[in-house]
Amino acid sequence: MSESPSDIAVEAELSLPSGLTRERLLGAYKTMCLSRVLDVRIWTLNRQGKAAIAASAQGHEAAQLGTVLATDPTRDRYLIYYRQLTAMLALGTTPTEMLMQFLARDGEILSAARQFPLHGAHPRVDLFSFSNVVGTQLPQAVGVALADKMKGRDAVTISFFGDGAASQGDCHEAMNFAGIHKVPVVFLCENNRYAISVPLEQQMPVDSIASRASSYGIPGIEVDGTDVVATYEAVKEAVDRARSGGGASLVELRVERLLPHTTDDDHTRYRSKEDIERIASMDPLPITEAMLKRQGILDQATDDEFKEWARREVDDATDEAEATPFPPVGDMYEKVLESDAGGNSRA
Amino acid sequence: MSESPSDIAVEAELSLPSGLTRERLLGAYKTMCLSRVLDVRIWTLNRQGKAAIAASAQGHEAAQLGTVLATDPTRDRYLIYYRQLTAMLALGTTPTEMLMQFLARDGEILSAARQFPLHGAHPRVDLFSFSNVVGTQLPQAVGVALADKMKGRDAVTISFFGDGAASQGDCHEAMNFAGIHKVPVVFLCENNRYAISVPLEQQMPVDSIASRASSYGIPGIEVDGTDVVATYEAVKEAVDRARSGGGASLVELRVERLLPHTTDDDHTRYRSKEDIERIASMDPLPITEAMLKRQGILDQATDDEFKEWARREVDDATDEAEATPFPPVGDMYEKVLESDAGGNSRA
Amino acid sequence: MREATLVPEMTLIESVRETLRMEMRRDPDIFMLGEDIGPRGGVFLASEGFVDEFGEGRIMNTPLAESSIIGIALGAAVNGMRPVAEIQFADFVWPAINQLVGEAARVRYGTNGGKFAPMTVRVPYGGGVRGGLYHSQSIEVLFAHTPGLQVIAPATPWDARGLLRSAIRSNDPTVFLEHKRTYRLVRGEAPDREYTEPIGKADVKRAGSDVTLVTYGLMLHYSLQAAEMVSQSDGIETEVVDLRTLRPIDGETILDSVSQTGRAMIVQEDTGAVSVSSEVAAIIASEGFFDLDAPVNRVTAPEIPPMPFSPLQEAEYMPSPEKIAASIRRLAEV
Amino acid sequence: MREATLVPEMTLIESVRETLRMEMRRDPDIFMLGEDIGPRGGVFLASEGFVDEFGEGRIMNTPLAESSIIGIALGAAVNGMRPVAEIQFADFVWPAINQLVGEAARVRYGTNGGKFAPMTVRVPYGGGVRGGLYHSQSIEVLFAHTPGLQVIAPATPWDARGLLRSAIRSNDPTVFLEHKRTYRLVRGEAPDREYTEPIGKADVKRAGSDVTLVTYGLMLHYSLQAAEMVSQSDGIETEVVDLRTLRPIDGETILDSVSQTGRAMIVQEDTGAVSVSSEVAAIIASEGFFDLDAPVNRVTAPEIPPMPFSPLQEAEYMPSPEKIAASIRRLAEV
Ligand SMILES: Cc1ncc(C[n+]2csc(CCOP(=O)(O)OP(=O)(O)O)c2C)c(N)n1
Ligand SMILES: Cc1ncc(C[n+]2csc(CCOP(=O)(O)OP(=O)(O)O)c2C)c(N)n1
Ligand SMILES: [Mg+2]
Ligand SMILES: [Mg+2]
Repeated sequence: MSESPSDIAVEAELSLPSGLTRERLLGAYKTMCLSRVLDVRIWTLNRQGKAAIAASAQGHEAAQLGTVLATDPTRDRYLIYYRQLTAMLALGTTPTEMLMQFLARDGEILSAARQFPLHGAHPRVDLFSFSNVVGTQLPQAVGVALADKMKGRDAVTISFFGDGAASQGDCHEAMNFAGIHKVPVVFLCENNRYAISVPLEQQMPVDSIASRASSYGIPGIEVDGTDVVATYEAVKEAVDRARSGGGASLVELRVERLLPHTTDDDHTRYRSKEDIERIASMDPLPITEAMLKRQGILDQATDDEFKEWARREVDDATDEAEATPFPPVGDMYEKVLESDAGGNSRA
Repeated sequence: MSESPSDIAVEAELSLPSGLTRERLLGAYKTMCLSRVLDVRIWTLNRQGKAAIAASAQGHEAAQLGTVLATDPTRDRYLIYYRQLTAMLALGTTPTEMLMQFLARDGEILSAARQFPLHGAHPRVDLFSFSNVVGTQLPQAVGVALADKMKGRDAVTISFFGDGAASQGDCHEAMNFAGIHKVPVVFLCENNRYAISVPLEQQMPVDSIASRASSYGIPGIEVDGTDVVATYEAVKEAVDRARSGGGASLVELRVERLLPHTTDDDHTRYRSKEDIERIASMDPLPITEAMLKRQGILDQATDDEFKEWARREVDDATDEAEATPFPPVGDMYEKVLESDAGGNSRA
Repeated sequence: MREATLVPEMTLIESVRETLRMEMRRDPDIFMLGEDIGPRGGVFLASEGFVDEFGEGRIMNTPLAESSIIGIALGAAVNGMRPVAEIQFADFVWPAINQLVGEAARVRYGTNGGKFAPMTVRVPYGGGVRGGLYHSQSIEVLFAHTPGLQVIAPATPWDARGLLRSAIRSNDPTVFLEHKRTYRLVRGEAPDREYTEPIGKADVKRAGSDVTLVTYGLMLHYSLQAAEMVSQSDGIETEVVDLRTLRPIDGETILDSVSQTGRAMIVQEDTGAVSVSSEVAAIIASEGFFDLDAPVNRVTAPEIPPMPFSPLQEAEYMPSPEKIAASIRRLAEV
Repeated sequence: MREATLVPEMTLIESVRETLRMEMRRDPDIFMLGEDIGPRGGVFLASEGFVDEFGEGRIMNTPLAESSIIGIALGAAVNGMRPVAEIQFADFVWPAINQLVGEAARVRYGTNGGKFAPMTVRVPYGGGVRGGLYHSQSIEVLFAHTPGLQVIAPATPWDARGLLRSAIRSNDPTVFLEHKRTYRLVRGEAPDREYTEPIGKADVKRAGSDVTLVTYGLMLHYSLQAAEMVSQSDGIETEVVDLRTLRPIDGETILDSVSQTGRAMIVQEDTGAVSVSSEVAAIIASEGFFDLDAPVNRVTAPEIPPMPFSPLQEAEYMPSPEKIAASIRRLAEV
């Protein structure tokens, strides 16, 4: 029996993992488009001297979308780090809200512009990042999940981290405890093979972070993080396991960091020209676009529409954020402690 | 072909691993006898109010002897913790020198009685333990071995640690670095299944610490630490590997801690009666004695002689140590920095 | 706060245990975690018998990994629990500093109040117990310096109970320092009810008009002894101010006392350079300067690592009642 | 120390890089380790080009694991090497505290001199760089408190070179604090030879008879500006003492100056409670009391976590030349 292209597409469609509809996939792609336009804009704002610093999610979009799709934002919890721009959009944060972080404007939702972008706590989703200190979120995530287990709640905690964080002692301690107490946490590693300039082979003597799961008695799986469906499937399995009392998992998403570490970095100092050229082929946007078109989920008109929409959204958001003033100076003295009586914030 | 008992003994003798002669084994057993008598004496001195604290090596003797036999004290380095009483004796520390540590006497060799027993640096062997903070010696050992590698010296560093230390972030970081840079270190875990009162299953979700070696790209092996020959063999292989440029290894020696954690502890609070009774059968002294007798290496007269000798040695050492005064008070102000000029030790 | 109905005398460690038990009974969101706190009851027996009453779910033995103890406590705290973590000895708090000072202290501020961390970290500290360099440390400096933390160091069973209760009920991270030497040495009574003592308030433990002596922890007891000695021998009356809280430091009570006496000294077990004693001296030098008749005097440990295992050297290291008394006399004579 | 033959002006970061390079060339036992110090040259380019000159064996990129960076440096130091470790930002030194304060600081003492640790830990610190809560911290307090450590905080290229050389050549663990804001802001000349500056000695950077101002790091420059402002506007002459070393603190130089001026203030970027400024005030209050004509004054950051990302709030957080000048005026008037 010979297969025509449309047969293949149908077959692929039929094999979508449970919970992942064509509509959700299309929506995810739309968010990816938005994320990319926003990401480029932020970089531009930095070059214009308006945004002090930014870490880009370019290259990580499919990984983050696949992950968020596999969770339930109404009850799950997300401990992020600085690179989860796409995840935040997928969780309903608006482009204006994102830009106000980078521009440190009054009303910034996560930390009132006290912190770097993507740090603080979200007012609508249980998403947070207390600090910029790499790896600290891992034991914290275990504690968050432990509290849910203690209270008998069916929330699952997603702890995002990078390959760099995997070298920290905190990573070992967190996974070990999670393994012992079977807490409902998913350790979600976006492995882009670099901690700033340090390549994977100088970070660890093994190829796979997921393989370390066996040290902690938890399942570990390595997935192509440019494949949104494969990511969804792996994370979904881990989330379901956690939710049903099966404890922790480690999911490693292999991605490429398409840009330098942050706007302060210049990766030509430490990456070869060939490598930089090669990773362009790992861009999850064209990969996802092609996949969706092959499957008949996306047509060119819709694609154009998405991209146009994303540009408008980001333009509007930029205007709105730039029109917003910085926070009142006096606000900085508040909320050190619940009660600042006793001289704690006396200048 | 039927085997008589003496045939078996000869066969066992012939199978002694290279470098381990009958004479060395007998000498090791003699040191084990000394260690045991000394260990008991120290406990008694504590109960008499003379020694502030002691951690016992009882149960760990064969593991430590097998380890030391596999190394070369004239060039290798030993980072110990508080439980390596037997290893210290095997490395030529005298019973008097050991007792002066416990009694905090003037001239105490490791730290001038500034520190707990078994802490400080040895004047004759490159053996040291800077602190009592569990796990800190692991990255330090990697640094020590790295220096040897950098200088092209063929020394091997043995880093002793317990199962408890395996949970520390420092353990992960140390093994990871050692794996990346192939430094000549042997991670030597004396796994007695308890960190004070916390049993192994509350410390980690896996059965074997050695199995974690794969996370660090290094060989890991689990050995019966009551078997001095098996221990020797495993450690020797690891030492040879390190010395010949093959990098780090993890050797896990399974032992039982026959006494409470320290003289301050009461293990009946957390170990069952049956468990405490059961572990008596894991005492490496009778195990080694029986093995040596079976092999025709030890006869009863020699055994009696060893034990009598050990008692005399320890009696004499006790007298000598007790007759020694405490260190002069003023000495405590010295050696904070190389030059204490500038007010660093001003009171 | 001092009242008629008192419970019988108990030791400081008993008062800690009693308070933990009562709070655990009161609030199911409280749980304890730490090394050996389960069947062993903690190495100082602060949780003796707890695992039988509250179960392993609320009395969690942890692996030997201090950073995760605090990190996990922090995560649980921001998610509705009220953890009480035990660091077995203060000397082992260093691996946990990142999670405590770097993270927990800034959660409320860094999220603009979006999250907060109602967690208590109990830390047995201090020397005079033949602990040598690694079981004797005073570790208060960094915590007392850090905005976002509360730091408590009670010296009596009364204060330990009232302040531990305040710490556990507080919605901010609190480091609760228990001096190991006081555990069994110090006995005292306390009100027979669920009272609290206010965080951030010092307490005048002895009235006096000649010299103000500011102190905390074990040194309170040595200072009170010294105050009696100089009162009897020289008629010098020392006002002894027990800080009780090291962050925030109660400048008001200190300055009030100095305004009466005109002479100030600080006694602490920790080494002096860049320490709590420095801050108290600085507060007095800047805000109480015109009340002062004499230099501010400090009695502290010498600038060497704390503290030798050798018993005579250990004794030399610690400020003693005699040394404190000599200092009071010298200060009164200036 | 000030001499005729000077190398041309360079920035502070250039002076650090230059000194590291010269020391690396001089002594093959020196090696560097840290995150991104290899081909990237460090995030501040302190080791730019080093990997080409010295190779990967001496310029080691490490995994992202600060505790092991210091622990490994320590192990190598006691075994014949002279490691220079870089902590990428001061804010990330907390995971390494156990190895640095708990271990390295006590190696010599705890082994009665049997081992010692000739290691330097370079720590870029401080704010004013839009770094927010986790790229702006001043972390000197704990180090300055710890016996067994040396703590250096230079403010000029001259001092950075002379003191970094002293640190690397010292046989004790030294924390070398480089203020990030000074890296490119501050330029200066230096002697054209391998000179050292002494650890533990403050330096009078401006002479003056009215007020003694003690400071260090970036605040030296703001203080010098402030001193010029009040000199021109009010004729007040401020003596500016640059501590340069935070452990040990050079009390003598401070007290000498105060004995001339009778008025003392401290300016620091860090928060005030239990800090270096507290110690300086305490030294003056106890040893310089009779020279004082006015209360000791402190200009520090407010007691909130350092420091907001928002630019206006960041500016408000940092002591500015204007604020310092106002303080000098107030103090001179008392
Ligand atoms: C404890 C700590 N050390 C160093 C840094 C500086 N730093 C920021 S991001 C980073 C690399 C992180 O790499 P990775 O975890 O792989 O995340 P990625 O940026 O690649 O997504 C480093 C070293 C930090 N923030 N925290
Ligand atoms: C960092 C740290 N935490 C806690 C302690 C207190 N403590 C001393 S020994 C010990 C247990 C160590 O267990 P293990 O490593 O298995 O060694 P063992 O005593 O069983 O030989 C503990 C918790 C310590 N010394 N250091
Ligand atoms: Mg990465
Ligand atoms: Mg053990």
